[in-house]
Amino acid sequence: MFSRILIANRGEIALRIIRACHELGIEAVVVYSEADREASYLDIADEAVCIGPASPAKSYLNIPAIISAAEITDVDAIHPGYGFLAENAHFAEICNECGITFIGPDPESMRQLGDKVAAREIAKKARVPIVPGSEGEITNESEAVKIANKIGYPVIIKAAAGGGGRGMRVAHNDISLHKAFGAAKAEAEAAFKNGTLYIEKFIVEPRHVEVQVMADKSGNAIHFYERDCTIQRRHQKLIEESPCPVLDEKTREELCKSALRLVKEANYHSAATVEFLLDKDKNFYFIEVNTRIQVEHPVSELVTGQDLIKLQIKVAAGQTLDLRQRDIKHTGVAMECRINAEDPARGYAPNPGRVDKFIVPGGFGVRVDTHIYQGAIVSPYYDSMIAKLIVHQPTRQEAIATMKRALREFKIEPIKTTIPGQLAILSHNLFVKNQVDTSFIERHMG
Amino acid sequence: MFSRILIANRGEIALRIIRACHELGIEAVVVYSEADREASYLDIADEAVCIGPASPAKSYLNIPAIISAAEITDVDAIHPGYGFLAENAHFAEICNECGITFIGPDPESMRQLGDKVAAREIAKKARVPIVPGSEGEITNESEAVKIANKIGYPVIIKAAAGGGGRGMRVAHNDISLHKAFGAAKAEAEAAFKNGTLYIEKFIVEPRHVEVQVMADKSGNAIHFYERDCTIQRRHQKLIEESPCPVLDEKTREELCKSALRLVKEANYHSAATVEFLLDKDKNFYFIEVNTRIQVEHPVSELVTGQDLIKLQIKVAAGQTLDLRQRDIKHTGVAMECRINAEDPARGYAPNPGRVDKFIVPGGFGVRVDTHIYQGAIVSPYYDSMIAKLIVHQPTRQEAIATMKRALREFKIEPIKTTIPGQLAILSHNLFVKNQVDTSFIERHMG
Amino acid sequence: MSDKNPMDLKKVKELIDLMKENELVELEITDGDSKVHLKRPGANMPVMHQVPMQAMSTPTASAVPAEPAKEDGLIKIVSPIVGTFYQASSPEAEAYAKSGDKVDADTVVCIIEAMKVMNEIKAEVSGTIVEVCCKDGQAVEYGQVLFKVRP
Amino acid sequence: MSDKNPMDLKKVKELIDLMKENELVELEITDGDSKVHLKRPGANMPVMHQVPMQAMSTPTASAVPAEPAKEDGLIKIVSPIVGTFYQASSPEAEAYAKSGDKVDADTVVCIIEAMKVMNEIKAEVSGTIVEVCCKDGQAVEYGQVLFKVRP
Repeated sequence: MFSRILIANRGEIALRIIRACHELGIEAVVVYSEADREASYLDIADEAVCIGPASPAKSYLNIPAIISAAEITDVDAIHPGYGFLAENAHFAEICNECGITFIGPDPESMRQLGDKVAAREIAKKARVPIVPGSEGEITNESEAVKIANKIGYPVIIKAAAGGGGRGMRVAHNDISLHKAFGAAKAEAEAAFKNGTLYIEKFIVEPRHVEVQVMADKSGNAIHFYERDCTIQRRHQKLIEESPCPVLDEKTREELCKSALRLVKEANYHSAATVEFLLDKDKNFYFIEVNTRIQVEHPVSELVTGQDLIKLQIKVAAGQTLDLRQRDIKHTGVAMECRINAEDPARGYAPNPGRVDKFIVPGGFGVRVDTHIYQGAIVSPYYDSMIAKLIVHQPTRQEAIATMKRALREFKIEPIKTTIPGQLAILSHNLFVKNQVDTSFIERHMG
Repeated sequence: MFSRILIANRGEIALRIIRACHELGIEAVVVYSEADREASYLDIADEAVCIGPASPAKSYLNIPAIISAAEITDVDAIHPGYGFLAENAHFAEICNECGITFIGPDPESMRQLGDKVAAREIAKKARVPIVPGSEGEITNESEAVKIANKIGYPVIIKAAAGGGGRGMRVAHNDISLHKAFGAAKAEAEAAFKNGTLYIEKFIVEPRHVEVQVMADKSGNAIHFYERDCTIQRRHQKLIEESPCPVLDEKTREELCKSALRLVKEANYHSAATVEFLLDKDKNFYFIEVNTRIQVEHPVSELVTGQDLIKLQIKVAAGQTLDLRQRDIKHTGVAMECRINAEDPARGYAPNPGRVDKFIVPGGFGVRVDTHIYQGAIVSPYYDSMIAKLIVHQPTRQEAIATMKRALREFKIEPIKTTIPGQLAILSHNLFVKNQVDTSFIERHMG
Repeated sequence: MSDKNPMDLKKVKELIDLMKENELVELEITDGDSKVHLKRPGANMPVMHQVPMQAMSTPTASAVPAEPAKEDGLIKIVSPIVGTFYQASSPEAEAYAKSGDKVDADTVVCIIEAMKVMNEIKAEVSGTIVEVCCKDGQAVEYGQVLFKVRP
Repeated sequence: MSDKNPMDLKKVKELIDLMKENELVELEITDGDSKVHLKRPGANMPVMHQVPMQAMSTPTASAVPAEPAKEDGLIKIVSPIVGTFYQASSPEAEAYAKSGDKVDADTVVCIIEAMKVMNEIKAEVSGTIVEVCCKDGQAVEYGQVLFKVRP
């Protein structure tokens, strides 16, 4: 097992990983930028190294600085968390070259699954249903139109290297397709230095459902059931829950088994999330694989009682999973709200600043993951998530009740947060009745 | 079901009950003394009524003030929490006379089980093993000596109306018994205005094990397994856990079933804790029943996933338990540390004052129940408990690891707390190896 | 206060008793060029206690209901118990105290019902009622202001 | 009060007894130009915790490493990267900069090794080295002080 791990990240996930390390008896080294000098988790870590100024490019994305920090602190592994360098295959390669274990998949499988076109191929090999669309990239508009007419409108154009919704366009007919194609290409080139596009059937009123998977280096893979992340705003998740409230047991088992087939086909190890779209008729279609631990992983931890970060570290150290699929039981309902320093009343505009009042909710069925404390400063340099509030109850109705009382208890002043928006969603008839799709926020919470 | 409940208590348990009420859709009214005017849970409650000055006798023990508050706020029930009036049968009677439901047992069963001599009789009827001793009260020393010689030394003298260790004396021979008898009688009269004593075999190196029970008004009773509260300092619990780490399945089942037989024999309803001593040979002996919800109830909530306060409110409202015993599953290991504002380095002297820094631990497997916040004042007028830290993990070893990292994370400044003492206990070889008894602290942590 | 000699110990004793009954920690009465200023530690406050002033004063500061409001120099008559406020002994009867009425320490100014018991509340101060702060039948909590009196 | 001498010790003693009996911590009686003011311990308790929390020093404050330290007027040369500090190009070679050496902006003062690359660090300021703050082979983080220079 590792004796020292460097955490190449910040905020709540850095703290989350420190906790897992300490519970495993591993020393935790954190790197930090000058903007995070006052972060309270620096005191909890066994060592903290300043790697640069606030700007992410000069600190948390600064590979030489992070590798140097790993070398001078003599760690044997690096955990990238999520975001920043978590899905940067080049960084993973450098770690390996320097003899430092990258706590994540091999660079090859990261690249392979990171490329949506390649990922579709693997999905097909693994007999995992995919959204009908172009076989591989599309070079010109006329080809796009041909395929669009074959699979039928509406269609969606996506960047092969894309993510977070950038380079995405929906077209409902030939004319709009012509417009969309050029725009998507330009956006993709700007965002990813890669204009490769592909096209697929646009699923109407879908739910976003993803399966949590963990695979070791000996070819064992188990799943931790699904999460429903349908409540999104501009492709940013606001509320996640498990189980998916509209899935029947049979579909659910097929879904989870598909995810396992896919990661095994890719000879994948470490934590992964396999994302699907679920249409009105409960057909699911593979979209993509996230080759990292995700923000919402605690939802699956609460319903299974398994610590995913600890497992991820163990398998990275070469241990074989000591859990069989039958050991992973799903109990009750878990739900997560991401509390962001954003003002719902002002179009979710970021609202950084000093936190003068911070009273965290607690009690039965409540888990809070946060790096913020009273007196902390929410930095404008990084993403605006300041806390994750996760609840666990026997039923969905009780989970919603607990989430609402916990959100009302959560005192964060004077900065504005997403809490009022989330309270509105939790009280919305369609959410309570499970009649939402990924467009819910835009349509009903505008 | 109730529509409004008045909470006749303060601190973390008041907040705990507010949370349960709100999750059940019930309005919560809290009463407070002038010393608690700044408590943050007053804002969370639907209404707050000042009932008197800081002195408990003039506020939280002031029955007329509390009943008046209940009348002017028009509540239909009163939850007494623990301590203060929770086991005051007279108060329960007054509530009932005023047409306000007392959330707890009937005054009769409270009196019956509150009297240790009467409780022993019920235990015998219910075929629950009891510590061999005097049948009923002892009037004079010679009688005491006779019984002591019959059951064999060492023996312990207890006050029939006692609690918290007051009026207790151990005697190892006739001479010490003579001394102990007078002292215990005097202490009992002073503390409880009742000098009635009884005598029983003193169990050497016992563990303190208690069973959590919930009974409805239709005669249904279920248990939530046991808690081990062996780690005590002067009869004050410092660490509680479930399951009891030394119990085999068979003994455990007998223990829990004995507790159920006892409460059924007493026609008891509401929450109760049946306390036992467990000797080295795994024989258990009934000691007493606590006719209230207890400080350590969250330990049982974490291993069973059941909200005991919600259940207690439901059965008080006359609902029959919708849970069968087979629905109550015990999963993993839960452990609680009571964080008190006491200085372990100075004989656990109370250390009240203003809290200038308060950073609460969180993350996987961690639950915190606290009414304290950064800027709050720990009042010198009431008990010194400022937080309950409860962890849940698949194994005891993991639970200890999580508790240790959480205790280290918990920043409370400048007041001194029991945290260093608890960290020392958790690292102690005997605790880790389950080789402790109720004298552990005195013997090894002096 | 020129008519009442401020050095009169009996008077000062009365004021101190008033402070204690109402758990005041400070009392100051100014009248023209005469002034009496008294201070006690917070009610039940262990004097040896090392809790800093701010800490202790937070709960007790709000526990000084009868401290004269500097801006108007008025004394507040506060409720000593939780209950229901009644201005008169019965709906027909006349109010015990109305604005403008002169009262002294023993004047009954209202009734507070608690647990079906009618408790007569005395002014405990002498002066003129300038404001009745509660409505008939209103619920009042401990320490709530009932009347404002000009000494 | 002019008719009664406020310095009348008997009267003052009585007042003190009154204070003690009733645990007053302060007593003040003024009448016209006469005034008695008595205080007992416990009147002024320590007022702590008025300073806002240290945590609130802005996080960028420490991000201005080259700012001359007020107290000594020295300029700090800080590490622009994370790595290992070397005073010389090789164990045999002489140190780039020692205490007392004159340096200017382009003077190489040390080497910091990061990822097997030797990075020459220039003074960026001119003056005299008064202190070498790191040992040869020591690990340094971003912004860590390497040298102190008197301009």
